[in-house]
Amino acid sequence: MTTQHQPVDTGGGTALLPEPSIQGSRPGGTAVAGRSPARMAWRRIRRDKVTTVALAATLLFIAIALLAPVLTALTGWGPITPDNKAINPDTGNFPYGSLGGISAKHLLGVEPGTGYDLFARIVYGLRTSLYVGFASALLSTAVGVVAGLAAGYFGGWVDSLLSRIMDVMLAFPQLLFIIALTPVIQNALQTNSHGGTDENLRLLVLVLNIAVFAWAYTARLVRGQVLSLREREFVDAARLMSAGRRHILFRQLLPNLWAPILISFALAVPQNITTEAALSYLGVGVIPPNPDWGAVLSDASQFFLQDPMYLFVPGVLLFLLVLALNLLGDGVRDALDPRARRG
Amino acid sequence: MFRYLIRRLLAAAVIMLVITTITFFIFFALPSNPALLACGKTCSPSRLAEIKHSLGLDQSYLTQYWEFLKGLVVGRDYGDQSVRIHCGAPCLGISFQTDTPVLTTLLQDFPADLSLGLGAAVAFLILGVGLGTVAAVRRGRAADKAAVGLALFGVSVQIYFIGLLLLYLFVDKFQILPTSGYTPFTEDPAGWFQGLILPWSTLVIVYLAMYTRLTRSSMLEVFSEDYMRTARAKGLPAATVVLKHGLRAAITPIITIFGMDVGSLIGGSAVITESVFGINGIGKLAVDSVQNSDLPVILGTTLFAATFVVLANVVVDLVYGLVDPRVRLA
Amino acid sequence: MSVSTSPQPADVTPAPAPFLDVRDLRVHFPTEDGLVKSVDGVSFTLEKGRTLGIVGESGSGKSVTSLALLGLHKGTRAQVSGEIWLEGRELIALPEAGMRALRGRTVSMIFQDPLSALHPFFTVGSQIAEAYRVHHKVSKKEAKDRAVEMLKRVGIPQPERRVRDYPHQFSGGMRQRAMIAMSLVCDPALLIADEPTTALDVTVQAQILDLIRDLQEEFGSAVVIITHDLGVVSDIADDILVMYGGRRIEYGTTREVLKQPQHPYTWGLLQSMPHLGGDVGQRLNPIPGTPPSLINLPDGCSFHPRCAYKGWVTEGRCTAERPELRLVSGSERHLAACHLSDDAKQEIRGGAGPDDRDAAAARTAR
Amino acid sequence: MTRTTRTTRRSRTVALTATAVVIALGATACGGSSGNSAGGSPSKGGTLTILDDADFNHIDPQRTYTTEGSSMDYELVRTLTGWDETGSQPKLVGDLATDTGTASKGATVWTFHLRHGVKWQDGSEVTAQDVKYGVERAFSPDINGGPPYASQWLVGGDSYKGPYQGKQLSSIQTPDKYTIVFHLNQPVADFNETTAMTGWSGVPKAHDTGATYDTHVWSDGPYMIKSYTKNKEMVLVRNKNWSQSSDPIRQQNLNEIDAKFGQDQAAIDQQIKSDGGSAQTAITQTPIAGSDLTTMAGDPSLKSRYYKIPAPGINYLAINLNRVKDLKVRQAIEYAIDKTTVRGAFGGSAYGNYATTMLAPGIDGHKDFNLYSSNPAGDLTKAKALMKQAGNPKPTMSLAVENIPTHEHFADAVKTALAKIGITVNITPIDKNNYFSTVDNVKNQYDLTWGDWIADWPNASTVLPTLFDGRQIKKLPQSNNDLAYLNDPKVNAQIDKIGKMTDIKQRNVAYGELDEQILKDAAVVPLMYMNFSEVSGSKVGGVINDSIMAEPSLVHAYIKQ
Repeated sequence: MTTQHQPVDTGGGTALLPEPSIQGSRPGGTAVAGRSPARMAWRRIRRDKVTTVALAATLLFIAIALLAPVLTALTGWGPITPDNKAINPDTGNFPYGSLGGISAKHLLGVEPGTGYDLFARIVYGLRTSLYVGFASALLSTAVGVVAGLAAGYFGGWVDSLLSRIMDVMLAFPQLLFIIALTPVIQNALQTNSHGGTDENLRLLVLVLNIAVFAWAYTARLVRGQVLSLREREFVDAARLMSAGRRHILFRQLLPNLWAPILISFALAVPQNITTEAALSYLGVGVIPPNPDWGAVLSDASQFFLQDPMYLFVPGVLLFLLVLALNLLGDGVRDALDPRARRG
Repeated sequence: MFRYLIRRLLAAAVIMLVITTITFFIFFALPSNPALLACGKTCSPSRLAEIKHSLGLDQSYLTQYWEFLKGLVVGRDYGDQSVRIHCGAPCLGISFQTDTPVLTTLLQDFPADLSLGLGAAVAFLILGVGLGTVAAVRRGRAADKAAVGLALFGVSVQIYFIGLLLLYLFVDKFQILPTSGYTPFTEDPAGWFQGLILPWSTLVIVYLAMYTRLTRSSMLEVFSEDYMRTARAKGLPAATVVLKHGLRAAITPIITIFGMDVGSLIGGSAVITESVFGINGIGKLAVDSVQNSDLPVILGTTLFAATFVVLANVVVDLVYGLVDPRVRLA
Repeated sequence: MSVSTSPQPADVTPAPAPFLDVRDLRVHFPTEDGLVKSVDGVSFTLEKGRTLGIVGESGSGKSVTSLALLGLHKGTRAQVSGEIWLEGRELIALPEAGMRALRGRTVSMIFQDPLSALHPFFTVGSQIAEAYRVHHKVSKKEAKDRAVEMLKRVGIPQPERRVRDYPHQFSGGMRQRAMIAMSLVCDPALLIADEPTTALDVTVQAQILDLIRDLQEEFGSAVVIITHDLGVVSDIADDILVMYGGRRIEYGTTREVLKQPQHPYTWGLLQSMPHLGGDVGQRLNPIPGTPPSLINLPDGCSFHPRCAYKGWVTEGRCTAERPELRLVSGSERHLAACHLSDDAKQEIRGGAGPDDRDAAAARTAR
Repeated sequence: MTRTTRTTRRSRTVALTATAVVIALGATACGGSSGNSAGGSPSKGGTLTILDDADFNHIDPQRTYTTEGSSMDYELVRTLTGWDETGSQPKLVGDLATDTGTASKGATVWTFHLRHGVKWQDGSEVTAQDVKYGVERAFSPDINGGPPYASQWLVGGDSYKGPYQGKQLSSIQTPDKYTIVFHLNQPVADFNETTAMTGWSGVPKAHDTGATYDTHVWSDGPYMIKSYTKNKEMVLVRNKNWSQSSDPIRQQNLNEIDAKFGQDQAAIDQQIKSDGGSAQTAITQTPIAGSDLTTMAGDPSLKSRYYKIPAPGINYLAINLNRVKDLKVRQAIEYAIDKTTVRGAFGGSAYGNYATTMLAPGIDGHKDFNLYSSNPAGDLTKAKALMKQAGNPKPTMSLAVENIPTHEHFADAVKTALAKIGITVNITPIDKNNYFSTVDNVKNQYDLTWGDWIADWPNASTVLPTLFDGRQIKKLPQSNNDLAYLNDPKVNAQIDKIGKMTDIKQRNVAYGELDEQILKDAAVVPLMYMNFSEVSGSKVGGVINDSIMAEPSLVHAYIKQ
């Protein structure tokens, strides 16, 4: 999505008049004095039930990911410890028992073929998803903010060049390029000589690759915001006081940009998790035996007639994770940018 | 208008050149050796060198790039050993795998993407805009909550999960539909339709979500505009206010995104859908060619897709000029 | 201060029902931060052929009042109560369908910013024609002819050609003329003009006001003009209603209000406006401070935080007790809501120049 | 044999078979093949649909090197010799040639006489010159991808660059229209089995389209190309100039063969399994794998149209002798590997039998022996004892596999098994399409490398010398097939010695012993003798289990009316 819509609340009556006698602009006619925007935003988030639940769910997912070693220690099965007794070698290592081998030992059953404990795969796979999602969102937001600041503030040829690059980035058929680029970046970064693909390096490659195609959105957003901010008085004031560019950029502009930055970060995380899982699904993402939900789903798609649980468990969980993050992102946007309220 | 078009097309051409250059050099850095793959088992170094030469891979990247650009404009001939293969302009190269001009292959796959992309686009535009309008009008009520919920579902669900689920339900479990896939319309219209129902539905579920959200927020923004109040103040019925005055304005930003989406969809960006439903489109061709290190095809598919996106940009701008009288194309 | 305790002004209801009679109108918006009382107990009357000016700063509730007259709060979250009687019909209880039939035909409105109030994607002509066709069974052609005629009436040159133009192709003044043409296309009995000149150049402002006055004479409509500028209404209005914080603070004939303003806020409005005949060097005196929050109006007189004269009143009265809207002594229908005694007003206004006022302010304010 | 990797499924390639070997099908083999012999006389007419997930890499006969492509080619082109598989064992017969050829000068000169009256699709006669031209094509760098035998064995083949610049190869002589003589640079006793590969067929010079011949193959077989859109569809129709009387192998029962490519293999399997509509007359050439194999192999309703074809191939794990130098450790690995979990990863019992030798039963030279654990699940006690003798090292080893689920599961099984004897395994998954070009490059050496190998024809001569002649490592640094890096002078000498033998029986015995020697070195862990499983719709008849190509042979296929 390229446009950030900011519908104005329809309830507040007619447009405000410019009041020559009154200094500054009055926020919405209902300003509550003495509250910082951050605290107000936090108050809005807390008051929004859906967002609160989404936040709780996100924190739960993060906690599960962080506690993965503890949780798997409790069940006794790690993510790459096969249980050969749970699978039947005569049926192509298909799990014994019903529902994909769900038992007291294997809470979510086992993976056909390997006999890996699906629960352990899931909790460790969650780490992968969150790591790639958050790291790439951080990276793309950082790059996007710097590029957007530069383009918006300096204008001129810097803006032209950066905007053109953004256009090109956004014009690329992204998924196709990420698919094609993954082996290229991997190869460029790979230092070991054995010619194989390093599964941990691949995570970094995915983070880089996803960020490469995501920063332009943030940059565009920040650029627009800077363009409107730089016409405002306080920037002029700083300029008149002959403040350095760096000062103006990072001390004057950046603090006023945290809302759009946070919003684009919050919305980038679920998007990037989706991209990562899609890449793994297509077989160009995370390399097994590193656990990953997209890869599990890809594997499971081959068994979905015989062992639907194998598909459903990670499929539904991935849905819930992305849903929670999306709802949280929406909530953050609504809280920081009340004009874009859902209603 | 005409001059504007020329200027836009020139700008598009520049962007395409940049994309071409980047793609060319990125993909020739691919960690693979197409000559070795073509050589087959038990390949002696001298034979390998010959094949490299035959594929033109022994030249410097710059020379290869120049040849490629030249081929785009004037076409080129391949093979100095056996019978020469002519690749007419715009020549995107010859597949290492099949020895056919890449463009020929792309054009063969294109109808599948066209059917998949356009069919889905029509459906998700109509449904998304409809649903988004209803949601905006019934803001905060049950219908709105349902639409917002549906949109969130579509945004959050994984396209392959939905695809597999649909396959499981409609093909395997209840056997309502035959296996999905692409049959040319000219061959078997019924089969074309049946084979595409599930892929369309999958794309619609995902895109519908975006369009519902977009329409809803665009609509809400328009609702707050003064001219909407004017329309009501004139005594127009609510339906006219919403559907004529509201939608007319709200649809404009959606056109931009719709144009880009259609461009990238028919350019082959529905990779996952194609892969889940076994549709031989450009997206699947791209994935396969990456796996086969078929550089000319990788290059060709990405350029083909990018061309559609860039052209869609131009078309969107032109349409914008027609839709919004304030925009003057000069 | 709950709604129910707000004092009711002792309005005199005339024997024959007036053309427009607004009684205790309240428009409240529930928001996350609390109930916004945009309009809180406003009453006024208006006869045909007469003009009422509603004056106040932004946020004083004047525009919300005008939207209530058109019934445009129906179907929104706004809670509207009170009564609006128009030609013997009560509008607040009227269902949307009935209200719709009145809009544009009986009651019509001119909006503040004609650029944003006209739809950017439709031609001016079609927008005017549309307003006509809603209420009249005519062909497109007839409606278009009517649009041309109206454009001509509001003084747009070459109306046959301009009818096909889009709003952005019009100049600001022409746009407002077009807007007026649209609002008058059905010969409405009541015309509401919400800041009709604010967005326009000063030279154009006068033309538009003249136009409204001429057309009013021609059509015999009742007109409500909403403005923050007393200068605008001084020429055109018969009555003036001054609003502050969603309530009436002064209401009377134009002559009374302008000649004998009774409320410090009105004084402030007058003083912040340049006088044509005044001394060129004279300073304009803006009212200090900002309009109040409509969620938590100040206790007592809602103007007291900005009032320079609360020192003239018994200690604490202005901050504790809300002044009632009282009939000004010696006047038939001039109403004002201020604790200041007539003597005090006399003293403040009589001879007391701005310098003295400043001194008084210094004495009392902090 | 070569292994070409296919999209998502198992790799596989060409195979030819052995004359006389008893194919030990045993209890697990033997699906309900509906061979011609079983089902009465074939009916004529109808269209057979072939559903493959991907198009053939090549069907240009000189470039074909996959089982699917070769099998398809046999409907289009006739080779000098061929295999009659209607009997209980495959039998080498003359195809274009009247017989299986004559060897002279210690099997360095081979002469074939062509049948008279074999016609091209345009009615002109197939001549010895056409065959010579066809074989010569393979030398051109444009006609790449095919097997190496012609350039390896024909005198002057190392410097010949193909016929396109007007040069001919003088070691192929055509004394008359119907005689062709090959001069070889070494004795090749089984050369007439080599000539059953598709490359040893004719191409009429006038119809050679060079690199695009794949879609323009000129037919002298029962069917010819009507249309061929790469990666989409190939339609074959009857070749009116083909005559049954000149062809001892093929029949012409069908009106049309329609090969469609690009559907997901699982979808194809599902379609044919459900046997509705057009799927009734369809067959797939890509082997069923993974979960589908598991369920379909055991489905009684599929019994009559399920083809389980024992392939002359081996699935193995190579231990790099350069890196794992201690014999005791290698032997410990031989004992420690649990072949039951390994086989499970590849699809269970339907996938194949546990292997103890590199030569599969069915390959000339196969000798039945087992040097290590008699229990396929391994012998941990023995393995631990060997590790103890080696001084209980705790080595870390890299393991190269393809990055597909099957392989990852296999790698896990190896990792688990070796962890029990103190070996830590680092799994290195490699992009499946680049797998062999990566592991075959001597720059990339792993401690353990997965491999599979299908004999080009069922003779040990296409297995052991290719996989274990250590002198090839230097010669082919980018396509080294000796994944174990075995360079044992004893083995090399034995290979040379056997190569010169002209007595087939003597040769076979010697190959069997060589196999045993290699396993004594513990250079490889043989895992499974592979089967390939395919299904067809219920109306497809006449399918022969082609144990040479490891494909369902369609030469007698018909549609049941």
